[in-house]
Amino acid sequence: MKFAIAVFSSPDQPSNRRALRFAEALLAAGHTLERLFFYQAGVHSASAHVVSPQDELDLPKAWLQLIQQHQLDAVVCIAAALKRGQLNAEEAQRYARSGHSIDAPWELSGLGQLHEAAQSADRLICFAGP
Amino acid sequence: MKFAIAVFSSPDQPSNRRALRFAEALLAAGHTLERLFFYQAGVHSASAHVVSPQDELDLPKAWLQLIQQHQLDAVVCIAAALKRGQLNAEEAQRYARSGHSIDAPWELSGLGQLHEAAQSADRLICFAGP
Amino acid sequence: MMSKAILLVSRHAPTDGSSARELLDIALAGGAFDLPISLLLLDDGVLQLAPHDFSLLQQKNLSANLQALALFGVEQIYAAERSLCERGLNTLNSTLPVQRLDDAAVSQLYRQHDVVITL
Amino acid sequence: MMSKAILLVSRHAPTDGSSARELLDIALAGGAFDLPISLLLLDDGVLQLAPHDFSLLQQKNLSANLQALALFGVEQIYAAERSLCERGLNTLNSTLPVQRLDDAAVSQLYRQHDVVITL
Amino acid sequence: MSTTLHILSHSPFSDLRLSSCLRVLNADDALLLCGDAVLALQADTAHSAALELMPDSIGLFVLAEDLAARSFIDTVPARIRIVDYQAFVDLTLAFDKVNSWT
Amino acid sequence: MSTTLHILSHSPFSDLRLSSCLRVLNADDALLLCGDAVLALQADTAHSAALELMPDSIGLFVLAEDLAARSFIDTVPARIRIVDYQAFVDLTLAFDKVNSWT
Repeated sequence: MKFAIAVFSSPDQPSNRRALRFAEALLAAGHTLERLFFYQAGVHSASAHVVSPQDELDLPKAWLQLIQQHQLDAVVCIAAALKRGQLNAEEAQRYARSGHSIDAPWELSGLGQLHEAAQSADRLICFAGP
Repeated sequence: MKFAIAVFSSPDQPSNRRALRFAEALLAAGHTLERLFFYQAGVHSASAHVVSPQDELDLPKAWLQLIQQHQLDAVVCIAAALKRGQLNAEEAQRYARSGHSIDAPWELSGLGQLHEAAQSADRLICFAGP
Repeated sequence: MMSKAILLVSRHAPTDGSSARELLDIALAGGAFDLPISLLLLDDGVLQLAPHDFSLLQQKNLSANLQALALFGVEQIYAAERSLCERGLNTLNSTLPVQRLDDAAVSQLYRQHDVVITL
Repeated sequence: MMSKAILLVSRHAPTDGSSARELLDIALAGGAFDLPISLLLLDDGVLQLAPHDFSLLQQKNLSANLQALALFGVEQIYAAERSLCERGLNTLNSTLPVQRLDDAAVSQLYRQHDVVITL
Repeated sequence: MSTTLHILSHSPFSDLRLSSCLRVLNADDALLLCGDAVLALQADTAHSAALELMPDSIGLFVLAEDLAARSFIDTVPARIRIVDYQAFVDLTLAFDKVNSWT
Repeated sequence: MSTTLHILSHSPFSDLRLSSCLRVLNADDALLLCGDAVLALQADTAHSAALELMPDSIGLFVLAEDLAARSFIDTVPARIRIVDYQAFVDLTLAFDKVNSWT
């Protein structure tokens, strides 16, 4: 079956890790993960600047590994990311910011991508809160 | 009188703006603001990468202006900032990150600065939540 | 293929951070794609129907976004009667055309949609 | 000059994001500076006294931080009796030396401190 | 008519989502407790009593790791089914849609 | 003995801080409502009734802009005092310490 996952919580919330484990489980079962969509504080998951304490799970790194390993489509809502200071190189240049924190394969795009995923996947599963 | 303000909420929470207005009001009344201390999601207030929508209040910019205008001591908890991906140039270099989002006059330091402020100020006011 | 019907459930007050606004943004985007979108105001979400002066909080006028829904083809707007009553808003006169639903009708609304997103 | 007595109030479960841990970090930092620190576990904060297996959630063991408080000179640890009872934890045997306080004693605790930080 | 798997993750002792959720459940819906919502299973509390009163037709599930991590919860009502992540995936396919009480 | 100004900002309809706070208030403490905690003043609700029952010795305050922004709240009980930011600053100095229910 085809799944889409939406993440609304930051990496320090338990639901962010739960989304990762759910994604791993559905892939292990042979299902398809059509899209990961990051919205609200979930956009912080894409930050390459997070430095997790050595003895704690590094969720941005774990997401990146999962995305690379399975060549997943990982979309960060551009409006949500801009207002939370998570920019890619293109947006950093557009808004004259000195640096950026989001790199490929993460992609910045609009809410249409969430709707497209909701329409085409068999199930959309949202993760947010604690 | 001498005040210290601690901010635990991100700029998209109403309490973050309330902290700013409170700081302005106490300065207008002739009191001293000994220290601003940013902890938990409050560390995002220091980000130079936030791009606020044009018709919305730009809180990171408003904080920066207040800090510069009154030459305030603005401390961001270093441990809270690292795990939330808000680094200054020194930390970005230490952890081999390609960019950083916190510049002077913002300062990264430890929780001892919160305790010092709590001891020396006449009042510590914390702002968090909605 | 027919589009899936989407129920968006908004549970936050318009003054409680960006959740109410970010849910309306999902609704407007869906409307722009001509998707069948319904909006349910539940719990503190019903406060979005009550008059506010957002400028005092230097906040954008969220009512304008609610009013814009119709322009984007989002015309199914519901509010939970119980949530309104709990908040002393049962006599509220909303300028927005909103259908008030009792508990059973709220449950029914979940049954009638193919996708739910709650914020 | 005598140091101000600080009351730290922890209201979050140990599994509810980073609030419980970040409050304990404030306590440990205060202890390291030899400040007079008291810790009150209130509401869901009392769950920090209940046994957990944090490794299942790939989380650091928060009990270790609680146990470390004494090493940092933080020995005044209190828990609200009412919060324990509400959560079915009234018969809990904590390995940590914790004083249980009824409502009146909790109120009194606020009176006895010069600074309060709640997380 | 479309069934729903509802997911809760907030502590019922600090948040009111559980009671709001219990009101909207239809007879053929289900509820999965994860995160601190698992605390609703703690014996001798108002929340576990409310769950026991739910109609039998409503499936009640708990995420295995969240239950096991809270090792002080020693017994759960017989009607509660414990699901690991693999069973969680299957569960989302056993209902027409999933609603997370974010 | 040290007095406390307690500050609440969560909606009492979605969060349980208000009842927890009312229990710890001492007779010479005060409570300032700001943000969505202002909703506790809405007439004919359980929360406004609970506030009216507080002992007279406990000062009840509301932040002016948060009350005015919620223009549907048309009357507030006589004992509630409305404070702007300047008065908020003075209020924090009228008590020995401030506790924000973060």
